Amino acid sequence: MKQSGVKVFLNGIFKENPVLVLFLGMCPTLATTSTALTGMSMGLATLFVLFASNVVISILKNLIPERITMTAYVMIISTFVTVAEMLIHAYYPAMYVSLGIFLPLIVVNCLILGRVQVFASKNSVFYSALDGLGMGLGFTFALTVLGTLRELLGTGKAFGNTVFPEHYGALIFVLAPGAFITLGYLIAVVNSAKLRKTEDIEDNID
Amino acid sequence: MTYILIFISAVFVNNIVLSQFLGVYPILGFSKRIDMVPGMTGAVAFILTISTIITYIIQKTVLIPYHVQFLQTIIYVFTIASLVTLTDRVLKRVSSSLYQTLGVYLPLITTNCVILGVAILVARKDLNLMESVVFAISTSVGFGLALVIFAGIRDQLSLVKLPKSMEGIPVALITAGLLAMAFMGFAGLVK
Amino acid sequence: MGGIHPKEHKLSAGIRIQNADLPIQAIIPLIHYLGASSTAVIAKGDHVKVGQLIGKANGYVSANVHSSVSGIVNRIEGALDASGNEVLSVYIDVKEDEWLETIDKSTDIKRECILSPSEIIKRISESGIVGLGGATFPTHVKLSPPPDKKAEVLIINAVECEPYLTCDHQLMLEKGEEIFVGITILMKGVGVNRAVIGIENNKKDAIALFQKLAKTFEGITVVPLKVQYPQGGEKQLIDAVLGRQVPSGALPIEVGAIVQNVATTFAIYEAVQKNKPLFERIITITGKSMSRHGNYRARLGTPLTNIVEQAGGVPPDTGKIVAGGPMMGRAISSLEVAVAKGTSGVLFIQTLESSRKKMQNCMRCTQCMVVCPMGLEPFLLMSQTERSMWAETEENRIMDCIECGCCSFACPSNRPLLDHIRFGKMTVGKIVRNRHGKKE
Amino acid sequence: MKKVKSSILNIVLVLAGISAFAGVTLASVYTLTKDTIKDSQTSKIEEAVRAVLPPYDHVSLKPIELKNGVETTNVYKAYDKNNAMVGAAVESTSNNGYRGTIDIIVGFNTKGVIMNYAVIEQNETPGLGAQMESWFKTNIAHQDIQGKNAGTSNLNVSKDGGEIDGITGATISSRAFLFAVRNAYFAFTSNLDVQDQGTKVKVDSTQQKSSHL
Amino acid sequence: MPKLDLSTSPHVHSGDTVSSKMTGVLIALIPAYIAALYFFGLGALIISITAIGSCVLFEYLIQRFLLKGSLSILDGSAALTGILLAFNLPSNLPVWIVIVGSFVAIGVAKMSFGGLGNNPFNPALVARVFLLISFPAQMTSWPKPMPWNPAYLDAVTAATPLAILKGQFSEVPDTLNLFLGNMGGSLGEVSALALLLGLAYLLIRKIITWHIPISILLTVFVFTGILHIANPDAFIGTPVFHLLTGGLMLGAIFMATDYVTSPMTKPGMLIFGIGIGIITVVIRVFGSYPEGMSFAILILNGFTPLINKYIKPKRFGKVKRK
Repeated sequence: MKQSGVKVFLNGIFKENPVLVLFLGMCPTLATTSTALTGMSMGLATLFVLFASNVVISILKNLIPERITMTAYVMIISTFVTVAEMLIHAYYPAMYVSLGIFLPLIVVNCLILGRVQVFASKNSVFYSALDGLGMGLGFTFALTVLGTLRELLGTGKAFGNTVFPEHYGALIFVLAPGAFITLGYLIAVVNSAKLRKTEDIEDNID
Repeated sequence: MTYILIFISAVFVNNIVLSQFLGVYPILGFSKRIDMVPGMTGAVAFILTISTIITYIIQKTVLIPYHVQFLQTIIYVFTIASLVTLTDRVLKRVSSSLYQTLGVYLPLITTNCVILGVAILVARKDLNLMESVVFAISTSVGFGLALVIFAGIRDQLSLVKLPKSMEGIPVALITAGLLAMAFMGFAGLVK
Repeated sequence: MGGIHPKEHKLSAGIRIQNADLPIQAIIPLIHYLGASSTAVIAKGDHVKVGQLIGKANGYVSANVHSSVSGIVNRIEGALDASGNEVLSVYIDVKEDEWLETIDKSTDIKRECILSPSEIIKRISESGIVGLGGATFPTHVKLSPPPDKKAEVLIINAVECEPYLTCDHQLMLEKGEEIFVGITILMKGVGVNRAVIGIENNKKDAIALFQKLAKTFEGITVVPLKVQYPQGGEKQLIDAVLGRQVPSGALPIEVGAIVQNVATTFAIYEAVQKNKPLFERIITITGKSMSRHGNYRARLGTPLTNIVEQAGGVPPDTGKIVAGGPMMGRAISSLEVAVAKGTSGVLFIQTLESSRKKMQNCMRCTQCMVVCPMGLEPFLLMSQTERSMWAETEENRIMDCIECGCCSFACPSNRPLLDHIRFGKMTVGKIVRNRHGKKE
Repeated sequence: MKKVKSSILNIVLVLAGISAFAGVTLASVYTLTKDTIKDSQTSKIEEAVRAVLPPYDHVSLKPIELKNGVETTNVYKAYDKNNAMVGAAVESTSNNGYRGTIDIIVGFNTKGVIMNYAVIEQNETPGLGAQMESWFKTNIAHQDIQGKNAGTSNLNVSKDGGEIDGITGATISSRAFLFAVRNAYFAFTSNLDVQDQGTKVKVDSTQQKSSHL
Repeated sequence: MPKLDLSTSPHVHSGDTVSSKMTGVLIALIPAYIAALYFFGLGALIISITAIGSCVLFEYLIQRFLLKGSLSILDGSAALTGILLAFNLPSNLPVWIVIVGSFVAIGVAKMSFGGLGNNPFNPALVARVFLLISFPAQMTSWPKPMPWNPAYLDAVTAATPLAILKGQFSEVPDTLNLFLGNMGGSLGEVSALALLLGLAYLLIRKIITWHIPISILLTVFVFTGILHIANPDAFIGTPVFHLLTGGLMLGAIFMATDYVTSPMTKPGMLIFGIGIGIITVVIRVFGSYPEGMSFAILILNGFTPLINKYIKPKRFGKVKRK
C-alpha cells in the first residue's frame, strides 16, 4: 500500500476529522470544552495517548496473537492513559480537577481504539505515528475550536482573555446545553460545506 | 432519604447523559428505534450494577490498602471488559430469551463510557456500597429516560423534512441541548 | 365520533323530480363500479326493449344489467365511466320507448307482497339492484349474510349527508309510501321484524312524512339524526342509530345490522311489486353558479351532457365537474360520461373553490384526527405513506379508512391527506392480500 | 513478517511482555510524579486559608464556640516567624441562601480588615447567586468587601441600608453571603484573645505569592 | 369548455388556514397585551415590537438565505412566537437581549428543524429559558407595575410574588391585585383576568380544547393545596396564590397548548397537563428557579412524541357491543 505521509497526516485534521466528520469521542468533546483551554488540554492528552498507542501497537502488531488483540490493545492504551493522568495530576493540578473523570475515560474514547484497530494494526510505525499525530491534532483542533466558541459566546473570553465584556456573554454556552447546541451547529456547518462540495461536483457533471 | 436524593439527582438533576455527557454515543447513534430502548437500558443497568459492585470491592480491598490507586483506570477497564465478555457467554448458555433481549446490546456496552464513568465516580464520591448500588441503578434509569425521550423525538423527526445540513447528528445534538436546557429546571432539587 | 359539518348547499332541495329526456343513444355500462363485469347477452343489431336483460351477472359479486331504453344495439365496446376507467358498455340507438310487457307501469301503490323471502332475494338479484348510495354493491349479496350470522335489525340509510345532493330527499318526499312498502319487503326478505330509518335533521319535511307513515307500518321507527358528514357511511350510521360499532375489518352483520339506502329500497319496491328491474335512478344536477338546479329521473346510460343541457347547460366559471357529492364524488373530464347505477348527481364547482391551495407543513393541530370518523391519525398515515412505511401504516389501521375526505376537508395546511392515504391503502391492501394468499 | 500464532504459550508470553511494559512504565512515571502529586493534593480548605490570609509562617487550627453557644466554627490563626499573629481565616456558614447553605472562609488581619474570602460551598443559581465567588472581590462600584474593616463598616446590602452592592438579581444570596461575613467577624472578635500556637501547616512560599494579596 | 380540474375528492375545503388559526390565537392575546401596556407602559411596547419584528425578520432571512425554501412568514406563526416571547420577558429587558431571544426562538428552536410543525420544543419557551439561564440577572429583575409607565430601562424594579415567597417576606400583594395583575412579572403573565378572557375566546372559537389548560391549573391547585394543608409553615403559598402568580396562566393557556408541541389525543393532553402541573410545583417549591412553568412545559414537550406514540385516538370499532 503506497500512501503519502502528508496525506495520512492531513486526513485526520480535515477530511476525516474525528469529531466533526466521524463523530468519534463525543463524550469528552462535549464535557471538556467549557473553555478553550480545557478543550485544548483534553485534546492534547488524547493526542498523546493516541500517538503513543499507535506507535507501540504498530511496532508490536505482528507479535500479538489474533485472539488477544483487543486485550493487548486495551492494556497498552490504558497504560498510556494512566501515564497522562499522572503527569497532568503532577504538573497541572488545576487541569486535573477541571478534566475530572474524563481524563481516565480517554480509555473508552472510541477514537483511540478505532484508530488502533483500523490503522496502527495494519500500517508501519512511520505512518501510524503520522496517523496518530494527524488524528490527535484533528481532535485537538475540533475541541479547541468548540472550547473557544463556547468560552467566547458564554463569557466573552478566549483562552481567558476578554474579547467583549462578560456582561454580554450568554452563560448557557458554558453549561451543558450550550455544549450540545454549539457542537450541533459546528457539525451542521461542516455538513453544509460538504453538501455544497457534492453539489458542485454534480453541477460539473451536468 | 439519602437513597431517594441519590435517585432524584441521578435521574433528573444530574442526568448522566444530559448533564454529565456520559453515554452520549448511544443516544446519538442507537436511539432510532424505540423498541431497542428497554433492552439497551436493561443491559446497561445489569452491567452497570454488577461492575459498580465489583469495582467497589476492588477499590476497597486492593487499590486503597496497597496504595495503588494509580492503577484504577487500567484495572477497572479490565474488570468491565471481562464482565461484559463473561455475561455474554453466560447469557448465551443459560437463557436464549434473555440473550435475545439483553445480550445483543452487550457488545455496544464495552465502549460505553457510562460504565467506567460510574465506577470512577463512585470511587471519587466515596459512596458506600449500598449508595453505590442505588447510584448505579438510578444512573441506568436516568440513561433509560434520556434514551426513551430521545427515541421518541427522533421517531417524530423522522417523519418531517429537516434542513439537509441538519439531518442526523446535528439535529440530534440540538435536540439534546434543548432537552438538557429543560432539565436544568430541576437544578437545586438536590444539593 | 369525528365528522364534520360542511356548508350544506342543498340548493336543489324541494325541486320536484322531473324526467330526463331520453337520449338519442344510450351507453349502458356492463359494470357499475364494483364487482365483476356482467356478460353481454345481446349482440350488435339486436332490438331491445326497456327492462330487457342485456348483461348477465358473472359470479357472486356481480349484478345483472338491463336495458334502459328501447332500440337497436349499435355496438358493444369500451366507454369512459365517471372514474375515468374504460368499461365495456352497450351502445343502443334509441327508438320509441317500448317497455317489457311484464313491467307494471301504473303508479298505484301495491302494499301486499306475496313472495317468499327467498323469492324476494331472487327477484332483487334478477332485477340487477345494487346499492344506490354510491358504493353500488350488489344488494342480493348484502341481503344474504353467512349462515352463522343472524340479522336483527334493518337500517334504512336516509341520511344523504353529502352537501348539495338532494336526490334521496326528493325521492322520500315523493315516494314515501312506496319506500315504506319496500322496507317491509326487505324485512320479510331478511327475516327481521325491526327496521330503523335514519334521517338527518336538515330534512324536516321528510322526517314529518316518515313519522306519519311509520304509524301505519309495524316495526318501523324513524330516528332523526343531527347533521353530520359522513353519517351516511354504513358503519357511522349503525353507530349513530344503534350505538354499536362494527369492528375493524368486519361487515355490519357482525353487529346484527343490514343497511340499505333509501333509494335502493325504492328500487326494491319497484322490482318486487312492479316487476321493474333497475334501469333508472334519480340524479341531482347542481352547483353554486347553476341557474336551474334540479332532481332528474334519468335512464341509465344517458350521457350526462343530455341532462345538463336540459338543466340549462354548463354554468359559467366551472373549474371542476364532479360526479357525485363534493366529498366523495369523482371529478370527471367530460360530460360524455353516461349515468350509471351509482351516479347520484352532477356538481359544478367554481374555479376559485376547485383550485387546490398551496400545501403547508403539518402543524399538528389535530384537526384531521378530530374529524376522522374512524379514529385514525390521517397526518401520520400520510407521512408514513410518503416514506413507504407500510408496516407502520397497517399498524395504524390505514385499512379502516373509509375515504370520506373529512381530513383533507378540515386540514388548515391544505395537505392532500386523503390522496396519500388512498395510495397507502392500495399498497397495504396488496400486501395484506399477498400475505393471505401465501397462508392459504 | 508473519503474524504470531495464537498458541497458549505465545499468548502468555505476549501478555506477560505487555504487562511488564505497562508495569515498568507506570511504576517509573508513578515514582517520578508521586511527590509532586502529593504536594498538590493539599486540601481545599488549606488552599482557601492560604488564599485569604496575608503572608504567614504557620497557622493554628482551632474550632471555637460562638457566644450564643449554638454553633461552632473553625478559626485558623496565622502567625509570622516570631509567633506574632498576622490575621485569621474564619469559616462561616449561612443557611439563608436561595437554595440552602452557603459556606465561606473569610480572612481578617489583626485589625479586623477583610483581606480576602473564598467560597467553599454554595448552591446558588448559576449566573446569579453563584456570582458570589467573585462578585464581592471585584472592585466595581460598591461591590468589593476587601479592605473594609468589618468592625466599622455596615456590611449589609445597599437595599437594606448597608454599604455593599448586592449581586444584581440575587438579593437573597447577597444577604446570606453578607450575613456569613458578619458572622465570621463575630467569631473572629470573640476569639481574638485566645492564644494558641496550634498545629503547624506547611506553607509553600510560591503559592503564597499567588494569593490575592 | 375550460380546462377541468381532475383532482381527487374531497372537492371542497373548510376554509380553515394556518393563518386563520394563528390569527385566532393573536386575537385571544389582545386582553393580556392591553394589560401589559397598562401595567408596564413604554417598556412593554418596545419589547413586544422588537420581539415580533425580529422574529419575523429572522424567519424571513433564514428561509430566504439559509433554507432557500418557500417563504411562510405571512402565516402569522413567527409573529405569534414573537408576541409570546415578549409576554415571557420582563419589560425592562435591553433590546439586544430580546433580539438574541428572537434569534434563538426562530433560528434554533424552529428553523433548525425545518420550520413550523417540525419543532419538538415550543420556540418562545426555548428562547425564554435560554435567556433565563444565559442572562439571569437581567431576566429576573422585574419592573414595578405602574399605569402607563413611560420609563423603560430605568423602571423601578420589584420582586415577583414567587421570588418573595422564596425569600420569605410578607409583602405579597392581596388576591385581588394578583388576579388583576398588579404585581411584578413578565409582560404578559401578570393579569390572570386578561389571560382567562383569552382562554374563553380560544375555547369558544374552538381553537383549543379545555384539556391542557384545565388539567394544568387543576393539578397545580390540588398539589399545592395538599402541600399547604400538610404543612402551612413550610409551604406558605396557598393554592390560589400559586394559580395567580408567575407564568402559570400564560403557560397553561397559551404556551402548553401550542399545537406543534403538545399531544394530539385528549387523554394524552390530560397526561401532558398533569405532568406540567406536577413539575411546575416541584420546581417552584423545591428547586432553585423561582418559576418552573417554562421548564415543565419544555420537559413535557420532550415527552410529547412518546405520548403520541402510545396514546392513540379511540379507534372506531374498538368499543364492545352494547
